[in-house]
Amino acid sequence: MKEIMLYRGCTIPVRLPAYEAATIAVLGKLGVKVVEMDDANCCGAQYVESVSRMAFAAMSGRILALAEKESKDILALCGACSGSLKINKHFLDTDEKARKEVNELLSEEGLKYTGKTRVRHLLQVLNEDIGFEAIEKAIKKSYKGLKLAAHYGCHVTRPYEIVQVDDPENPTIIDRLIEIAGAEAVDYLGKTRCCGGPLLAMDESLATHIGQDKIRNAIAAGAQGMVTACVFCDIQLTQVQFGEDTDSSKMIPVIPIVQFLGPALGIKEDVLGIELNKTNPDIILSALQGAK
Amino acid sequence: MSNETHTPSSDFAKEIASIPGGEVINKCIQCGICTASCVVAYVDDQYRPRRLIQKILIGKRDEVLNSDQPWLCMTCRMCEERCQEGVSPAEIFHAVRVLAAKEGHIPKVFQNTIEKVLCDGWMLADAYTDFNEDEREDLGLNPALAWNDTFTKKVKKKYLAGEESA
Amino acid sequence: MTTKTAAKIGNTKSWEPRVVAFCCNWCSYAGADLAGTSRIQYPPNARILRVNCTGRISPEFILAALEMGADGVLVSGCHPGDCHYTSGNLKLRARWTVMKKAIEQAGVDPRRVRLQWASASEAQIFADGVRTLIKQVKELGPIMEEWK
Amino acid sequence: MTEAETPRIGVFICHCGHNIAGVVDVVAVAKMAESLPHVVFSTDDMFMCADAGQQLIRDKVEEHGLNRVVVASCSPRMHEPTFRGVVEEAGLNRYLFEQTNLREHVSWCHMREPEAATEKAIDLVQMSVARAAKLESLPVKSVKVTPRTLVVGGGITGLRAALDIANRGFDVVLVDKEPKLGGHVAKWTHMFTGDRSGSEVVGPLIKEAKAHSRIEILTNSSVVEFDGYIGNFEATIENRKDKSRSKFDIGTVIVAIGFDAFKPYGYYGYGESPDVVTLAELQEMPPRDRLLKPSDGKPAGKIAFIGCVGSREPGKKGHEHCSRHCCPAVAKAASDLKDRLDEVLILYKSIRTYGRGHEELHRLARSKHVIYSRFPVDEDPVIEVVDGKIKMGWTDVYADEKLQFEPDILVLASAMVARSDIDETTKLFGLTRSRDGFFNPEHIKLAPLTTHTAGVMIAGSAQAPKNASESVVDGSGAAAKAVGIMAQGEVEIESTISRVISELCSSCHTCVTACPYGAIEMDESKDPPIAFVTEAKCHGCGTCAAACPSSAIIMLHSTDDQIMTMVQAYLCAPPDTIGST
Repeated sequence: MKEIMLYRGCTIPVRLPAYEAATIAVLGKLGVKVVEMDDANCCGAQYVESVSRMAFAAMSGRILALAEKESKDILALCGACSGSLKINKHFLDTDEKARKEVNELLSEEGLKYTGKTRVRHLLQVLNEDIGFEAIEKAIKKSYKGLKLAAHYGCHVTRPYEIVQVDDPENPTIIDRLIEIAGAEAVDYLGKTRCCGGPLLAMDESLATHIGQDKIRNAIAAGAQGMVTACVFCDIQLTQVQFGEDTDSSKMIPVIPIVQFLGPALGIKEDVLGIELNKTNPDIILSALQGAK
Repeated sequence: MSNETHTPSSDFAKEIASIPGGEVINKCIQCGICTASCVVAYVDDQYRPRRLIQKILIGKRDEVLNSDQPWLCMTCRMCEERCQEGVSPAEIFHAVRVLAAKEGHIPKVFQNTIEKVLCDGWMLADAYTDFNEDEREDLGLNPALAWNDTFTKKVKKKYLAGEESA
Repeated sequence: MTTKTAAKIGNTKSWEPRVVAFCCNWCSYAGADLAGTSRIQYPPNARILRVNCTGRISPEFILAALEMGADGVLVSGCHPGDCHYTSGNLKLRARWTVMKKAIEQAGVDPRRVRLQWASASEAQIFADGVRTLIKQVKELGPIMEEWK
Repeated sequence: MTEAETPRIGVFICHCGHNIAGVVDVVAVAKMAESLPHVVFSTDDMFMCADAGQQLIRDKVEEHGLNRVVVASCSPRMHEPTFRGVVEEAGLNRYLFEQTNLREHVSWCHMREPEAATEKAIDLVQMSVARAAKLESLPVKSVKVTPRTLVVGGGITGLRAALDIANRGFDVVLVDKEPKLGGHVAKWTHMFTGDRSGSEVVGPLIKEAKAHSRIEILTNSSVVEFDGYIGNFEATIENRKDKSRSKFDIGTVIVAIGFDAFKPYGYYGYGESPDVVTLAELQEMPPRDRLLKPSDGKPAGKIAFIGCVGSREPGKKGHEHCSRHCCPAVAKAASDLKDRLDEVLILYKSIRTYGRGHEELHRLARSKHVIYSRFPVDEDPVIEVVDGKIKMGWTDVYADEKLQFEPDILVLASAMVARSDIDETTKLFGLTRSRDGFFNPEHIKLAPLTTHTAGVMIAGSAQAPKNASESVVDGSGAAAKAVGIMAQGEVEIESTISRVISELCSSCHTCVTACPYGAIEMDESKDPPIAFVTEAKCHGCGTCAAACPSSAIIMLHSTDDQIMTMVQAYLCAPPDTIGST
């Protein structure tokens, strides 16, 4: 069985552990064993990136080196983590001076970055490593009469030259997976726009405005739920639906792609942690029919 | 528009161009597709990526470095995807942030988060409670996250020693 | 000629003005062509006569047309300065004022004749000119009433 | 009527597929035409211009002995030459053909009024048939072409044209007012998009032209008299110094007199300080390692450019247009200067780097940190010269900031405008000018190099603002046009000209002044003198015929009778032919 090393990042363990559990269960079902990375550090994200290019490179570089030591590719579930790791891999692969400097720091604990490790976002593992055909074969139950909107996450798909996941202006992986599981993928205004998450720290009201706009557009297009591929986006699109000036009758479930695929693959809901979701997933789960 | 009359200078643009990532500012032709693509600009009529870049190009150094605006970029890179000239406003604003931070102009929230990350090795150490540990156990996940803070402290010492007092 | 002119009048159900339009070959005739090519719709009352240049048009043509029962006469040529023959249109313009006086003296309302400049690209101006003249002439009524 | 036999008219109504027949009742029109005087055959057909339609005409001419043909179809501006060819093939003179326009003038502009459209079509066909009955054969004439071209203007355009013509084996007389060849280009230190000086660019052309045995170069000279017609012009050229004159027989002419670089007095402090210069003046500064201020000769450190000076000003006569060369030229000059100066600014309304290599220059300037600052279209920068210092103030649109700058030199990218002496040339060669002041081509898209004076071509920036490469393209194109005429050896000329009926002429001279071409003179050998038309000079406008108070001038193929019979056919048709639909 193919193994891949999960870099879980800062947010998942605290805010959305079910995403981690569902990923392990779903990939396992599809023939990919997830092993967890220990002794990791934060990738640096946009915070460290904003103040020091080299500090950012060193932090991501160490994570890459940890996986390299185990001769494994890295699996990232978060757009920020996968983006940071990929951007820094690209930087270190192309800038010899920076690579040397980072390796000096890493050598103190016996680590070395050479660039052998690949960084894989969850969508790449599903699309490229496993493949739509294999997933289709593994589907046990299908969703019927369900319309869902896909949200890809900016850092998952851009910049394309570096992340190489999906078409940055017209991404299709999540949409294909929605359809493979029997539901209908709906297109909506501003599909590739940001969820607003990265702006939360600087201006919460603007961030919320952006996220709510996105949900509104999806509902307007007839979507009954939103499928995500990034922990940050998932949390942001969930929390913008709560709060004073929101209409709870207009709430739609937000669900990570693996929690959506899991039940169709015959994985039990409690393994996927769906009951922990803040938005009510019933409309999705009730659309699941018997054997396809 | 500020009331003061400014004398344009290319010095600031050159300075930004000398910071890794910032060199793409040399390619900007002020077409405005960045502003047109920007979702922040869509919800905030004060935020205009093209305007911010033009302010850099005419050398409004103090205003730009003291402004919150470069920190509002979500780095969603929609503008970069659409720019016909190969400019990445996200990279330009990163270069501005690096310079601003060096000179002590860094939003508190960024400052605090960076402090946290570098001290604890990760971002949410304070938020990780027994409740989270139980939840992880229930899901069959390892509750011991085993984050490494030795390396991040080393990074802080090497690259961001001056930042602390900022 | 005058005796024959009444021919059409009694025959038409409701009165529609009859307009003779002299157009120079290089600008206005081509402008009228473009109006067609552009599918610009305008009243069908005018019959276009092609002359090489508006300079060719002598006042007698216009007077004779009115006498024969034309309710209106349009002359359309190149803009001053753009004449294919450098200045034929200016010669026509010089005759125009005198001719209008003559029409007036003959008891015909000078609003029945119109001089306009429309280049080969000014299809809309051409069509609007036709429309304007026809509207004017409709207000004035059949010319035969004036000749009485 | 000189035509011996009675008119036998054939009428052919074209459906033009659905274009005419979809609105006009073509069958009814054709049927009505049968009853018109002199009509011996009338029919309708799907496409008259198609091979089958053309054959139909030829067959019916033969079958019915037709001696006049009327085709009611599209605009004669489109297919008159086609059908004239058809009737000639059928053995008729081309001037016995008459066409009326049922498509552009009827079906396409009265699409929702089929009845009224059909009525109009009937009238138009009646009118054409009436005219056809009065048509006369005219001789088809051709004249020999003198194998020599007069090229007016020895700039880059004229030089290219002269060399192209000479290299094809025809003689060229190349005239320039200036003492030296090379025009504006020769004076400029830098040419975009390459990196060579103007004299380096144009120098080889001058050398080649001077050495060419077929090119006669007359500098310090201008054309003072010009006469004749296509293939047979006569030009008198005067040396501006010694006033000596020489005459040349000329077959074709290329007018390549170029432009004036606008001197923008009243704009941005021009004339108030020697340090405010135009782009052309900057280009003409002698090349040095350091750029020196014209005022005190001290090295300049800061320079600013302002774009669109005297260009793109709606409503200001002669300044409405974009001057096309300035944006890339400014980008190039700014890039070069940025290597040697501290700060280079470009103030602009908009940037138009449309041509090959132009956008690259724009990018080059940006990459060198030339500062581009856009000012509002309705708020020009304010320039004051105070104690010899240039003080600029303006609003930067994109930064939304008020800016100020004190450049050592201010460069105004001023417009290309029509030459101040263009009027003389216009009159001399019988040309026309468009509203921007430059020469009008025969057709803006389809015939951009020929003019309404047959045999006279225009090329380069005399026609509109153009950069050097575009002007050279024009030069070669105009040369090809000239060679095309000369290589034929002879050209056909229109027979639709004026003729004086001597007995009626009252010697009043009205026609002499009416003719735009000086084609009418008084034959003083007669007493009283009688007007006569030099046929080759007559362009056929008919202005003389309209002006003649004695009706002594006949405009062939457009006689008073031929015109008025149409008016009459429309207004005075016998009642039985009306409303047959």
